[in-house]
Amino acid sequence: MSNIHVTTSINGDPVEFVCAPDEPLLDVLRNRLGLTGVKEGCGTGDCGACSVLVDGRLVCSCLVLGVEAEGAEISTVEGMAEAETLHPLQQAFIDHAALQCGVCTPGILVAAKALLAKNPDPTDEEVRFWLAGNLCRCTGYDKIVRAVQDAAAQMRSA
Amino acid sequence: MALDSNGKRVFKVVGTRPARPDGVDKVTGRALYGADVSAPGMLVGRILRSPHAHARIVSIDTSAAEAMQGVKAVITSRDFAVVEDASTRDVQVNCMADGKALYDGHAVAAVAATSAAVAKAALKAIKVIYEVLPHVTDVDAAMKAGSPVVQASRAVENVPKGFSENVTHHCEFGHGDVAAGFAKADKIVSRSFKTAATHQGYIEPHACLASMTSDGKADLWCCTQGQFNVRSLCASIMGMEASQLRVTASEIGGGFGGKTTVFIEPVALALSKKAGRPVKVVMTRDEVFKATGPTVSTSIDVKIGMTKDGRITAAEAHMRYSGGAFPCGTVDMGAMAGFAAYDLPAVRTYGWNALTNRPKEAAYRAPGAPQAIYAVESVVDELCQVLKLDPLDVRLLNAARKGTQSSYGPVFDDIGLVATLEAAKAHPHYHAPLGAGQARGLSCGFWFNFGGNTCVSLNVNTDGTVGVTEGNPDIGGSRASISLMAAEELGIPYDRIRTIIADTASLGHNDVTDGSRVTFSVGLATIKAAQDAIRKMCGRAAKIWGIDEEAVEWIDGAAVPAGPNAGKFPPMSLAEIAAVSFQTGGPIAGHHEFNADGAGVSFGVHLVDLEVDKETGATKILRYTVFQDAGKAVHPAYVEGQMQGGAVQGIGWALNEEYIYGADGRLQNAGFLDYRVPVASDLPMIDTVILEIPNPGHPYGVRGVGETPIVPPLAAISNGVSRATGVRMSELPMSPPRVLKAIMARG
Amino acid sequence: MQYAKPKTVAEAARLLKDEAGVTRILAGGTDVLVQMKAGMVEPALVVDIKGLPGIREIVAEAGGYRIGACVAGAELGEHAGLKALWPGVVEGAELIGSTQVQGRCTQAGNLCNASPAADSVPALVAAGAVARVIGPDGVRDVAVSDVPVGPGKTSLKKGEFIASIFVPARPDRASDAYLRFIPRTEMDIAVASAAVSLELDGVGMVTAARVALGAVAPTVRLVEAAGAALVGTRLDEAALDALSAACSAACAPIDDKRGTIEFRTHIAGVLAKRAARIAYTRAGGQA
Amino acid sequence: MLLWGSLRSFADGRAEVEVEASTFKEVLDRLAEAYPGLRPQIARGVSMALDGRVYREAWFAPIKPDSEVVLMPYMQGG
Repeated sequence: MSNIHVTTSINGDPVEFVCAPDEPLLDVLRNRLGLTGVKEGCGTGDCGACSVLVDGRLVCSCLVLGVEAEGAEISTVEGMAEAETLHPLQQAFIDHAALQCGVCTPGILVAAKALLAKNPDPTDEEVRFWLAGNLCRCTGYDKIVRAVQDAAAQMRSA
Repeated sequence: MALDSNGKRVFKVVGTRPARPDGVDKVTGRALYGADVSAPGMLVGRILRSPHAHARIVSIDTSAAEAMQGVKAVITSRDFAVVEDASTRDVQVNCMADGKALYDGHAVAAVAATSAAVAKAALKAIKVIYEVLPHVTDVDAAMKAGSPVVQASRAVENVPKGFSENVTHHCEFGHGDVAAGFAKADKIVSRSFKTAATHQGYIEPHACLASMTSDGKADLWCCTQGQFNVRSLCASIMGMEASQLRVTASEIGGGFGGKTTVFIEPVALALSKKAGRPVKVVMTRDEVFKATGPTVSTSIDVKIGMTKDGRITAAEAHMRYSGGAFPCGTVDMGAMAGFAAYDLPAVRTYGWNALTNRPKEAAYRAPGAPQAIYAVESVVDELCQVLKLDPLDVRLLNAARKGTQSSYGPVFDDIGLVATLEAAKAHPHYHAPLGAGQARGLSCGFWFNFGGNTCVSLNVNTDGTVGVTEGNPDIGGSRASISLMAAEELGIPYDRIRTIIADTASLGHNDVTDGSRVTFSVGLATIKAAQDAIRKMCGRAAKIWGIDEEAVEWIDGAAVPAGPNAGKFPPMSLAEIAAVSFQTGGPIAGHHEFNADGAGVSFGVHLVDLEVDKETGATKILRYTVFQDAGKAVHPAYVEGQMQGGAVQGIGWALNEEYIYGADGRLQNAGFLDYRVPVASDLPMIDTVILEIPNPGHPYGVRGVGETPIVPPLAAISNGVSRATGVRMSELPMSPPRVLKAIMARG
Repeated sequence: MQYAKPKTVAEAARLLKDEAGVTRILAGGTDVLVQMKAGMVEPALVVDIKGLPGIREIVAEAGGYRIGACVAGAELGEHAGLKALWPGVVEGAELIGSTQVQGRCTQAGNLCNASPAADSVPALVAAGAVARVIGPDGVRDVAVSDVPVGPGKTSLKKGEFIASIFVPARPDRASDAYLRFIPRTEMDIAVASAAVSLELDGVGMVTAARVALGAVAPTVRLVEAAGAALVGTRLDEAALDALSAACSAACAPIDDKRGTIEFRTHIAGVLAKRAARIAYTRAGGQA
Repeated sequence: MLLWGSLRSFADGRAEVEVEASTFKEVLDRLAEAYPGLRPQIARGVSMALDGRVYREAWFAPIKPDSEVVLMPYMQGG
């Protein structure tokens, strides 16, 4: 089993890596590229902690092979802030105490960003169903929903 | 210290909601959790686990694995020290089976290899010969004489005769003449309950990086609720001196009690020792479910007598808990907590623990209490239904208060139960109309809260900022609350303080982050350490002013002369004193270490509105309100967070979460797909009402908050479902098939 | 393991045929990667078919639609025309997994995974959908209902894979619906499910009905008696009761961690009733 | 002082016993002398509630003559 060379784009930057053909994108991001903001909670697509965008589409990076990143554009939590300026979702999560342990937070932020790109003015129910694949065990989701709604409102008025 | 018109302390920063110090790291992905660090030359550690619920390990042949290219170490139980202390030995044997595999997923060997692929192949190459033994996973079955014996000769001296050898522990609590009490009752309800084992379900799997060198020194990075406890356990299990092992706690991706002990850390150390290289071990999710510490599973009988006007005359409970394959004292907590909310003339609780072929129990938020209180609160609710009494009025009538002899012995000091019940009664939620097919459930909850060993250093920097060094991993925002208390005491802004969590070499021992102890104990130690630093700063000001140290006091972040006789000097702020500290005697630091007591018990009341789909048995939570006495809420947003998070874990426990074992004794649902924690779309907003009944044991009145909220949801939801369906529910979880079966049996 | 991403169907077919060991098709990967992670399958070759021409497109054809094998669930939900014509087919596909899984999962993959509980399959069966299969011997069309033959087993031969699924044209007053039961509101595998496809006449009388059930038998089951119970009715209570009874009678489920035989049998009838009402309303019937 | 129920069988069945002690440590020592059957449990760990306040380990917690003392199992949380 020889490794495969992959050329891709991550958070807007060109990236090359080699990976095993059966290696999940999650492992590539974490172990080969040092993007440990992408978290592994289950490895089977059941928790959403490893959420990233591939060509704008929200996916679990544990359910994508690294080799599938060839020619793709990938976005992770590490690419959300612009230099010193946090994304409105990131700031809202801090302001609303929408994280406790914080391990689900990167995945939820990436997922919420994808939601607001598609639907800038979601109902609470739409937020909850969109984020149903992102497990959070600390917050009971209440403050997460509020933070997403606050960020959405800010982004609409920006 | 300023007081308001009611004589309560007025706070400047405590009670505000500033941004948490670890917030930016966590929203940008920079925070480092257990699996996020690497070391040069690091190997991948993997663990081989028993596929059997109960089996004698006849032999383990590791030779083929050891011969594989890239395999650097293979270990079994032989690679650990001989441990004398029984409870530590249990932890060791839980980390690596010794002679017998006691549950599905029990570790039997481990490898360290140059890649995950090689490690995986090496596990396959290890040949284990098992002699499969009969198994038992049900607590009631395990207690019966003749049941398969999980471990022989583990019972303590107080276990009555006539049970299986699996029964390791017995306890009894209470006071008063129970028989006479029941004789006075107009109505007695007796009912038996069962609750399934649940898992804390933290999103971060256990992970650690161990590096041990040939001179016997080791460093261990791991996600844990208590690095000092990890050090104690690992040092014993490895036969090391504590000073040779430095443990650093990573950011922790949830614990809830489940990360208070060790599972993989000794294994990683043993692999690193043998391989002579750093070894990282990260559990997969199915390993987390199979081989970490779920809750006890229980079987409980409750009997309560009540007069027709709602006064409880006597109460009794028999509680049978199983903490898995090792002795477990959690039933003590259940038996003590079960009736804690009530002022009872006669009460008795009896508890037993039985061994089963399940993983060793670990703590989960208020360990032992949710199950017991679920059973008690269900029977109280049933009595209210039968006697047509308002369930809140009945609880108020019987509520424990200051001076009540608790069901577990001590007399209560200031407690917030009555205030909490009254707040619930006055709340619009309790009076909101219910739609057709909807019902309302409620329950009280209780937890003891603990203090414990605590050690804090507080360093005043020359630029007027302050570093607080504490030793308890922050699992819910405690660095923010510790900084708030330091700021309050010192009289400086919150953002001048940075609180960090020390490794085991940098600070004295701190107990595990458990028992809702951190904001209380570490906060108290921080306040004392700040006072220590303040004394020193007053001393420096006194020297500068040339007056007696006693003539200086600390007001609003500055040293000032105490009264007109002390002399007339302008106040010297903390920053001003710090700036000249090198010239006035050297660095300024405060310190405090103690074993904290007086944490102050905590009560909560939860209200839930729900509806049950009578054709499918599915329960939908419509509205949920948590009322809890938090003492002084230091950072209210994180107090709310504890209340909301605990409530939702309780909702999951009530409705869907359970360990499901097959007839073969193997765990059927070791993953988030079929171990069903609540998802966002299952829930409404969780409203919170914080009551602040000051804890007399803390200068700011702080009580523990984190555990009580998981207690009431079980019964609140069960009571709601029982009222919605007209059938009294008595088993958790109330999964749709179970509820539908009850509805159909009623006809 | 070898990974290949062929650019033509011929190349894909050849790769699959020539590999002596275990092969797997990679479309969305949401089942295959989980099975690989769990060690349930260790393929010698994975063929990623997402590079094949047209495989990610939905194309109008003969009044219906041809759905490429690599169209993700979320993309189906974003296709207005398909959603209007076959709303039940789309809602079945959209119920597979989380938003994240929706970004990857495919109907064809769901079908080939051959789980009795596959969410997208009952509505396809009720719709009379047809899979286009490509293999070493060329192209053949197979009824979707004939693809799965048992849990984890399909009728596809060595080297064959599904390139597209065709859902046919519909008369004006026709629609469908799919419902499943899960313990939570999301993230679960169906404990039981039902799809109902109806055609009505001008006065709201059911003229044709197909009912398919999931998770109550080794494969998704088309229940002809259940459809027959609705034909010639305006979906009155008696018809719905007959539907429910026919569905429950057709169940041959198992007891497992997700549900009991008793529960699944009961729920199948309940879901069929509810789905029939939705389909009827969507088709323009006045309930 | 009060003993929790399961200790009673090792203290001649009594729920309430009297010992001369001015600290928690003295309570434990006197109890172990008077009722050797309690020693295993004391070794495993006991907590003491003194006038309602729970002490888990504090040997030197002072006990006043009119204090209410309750012996309880050593408790742990999550």
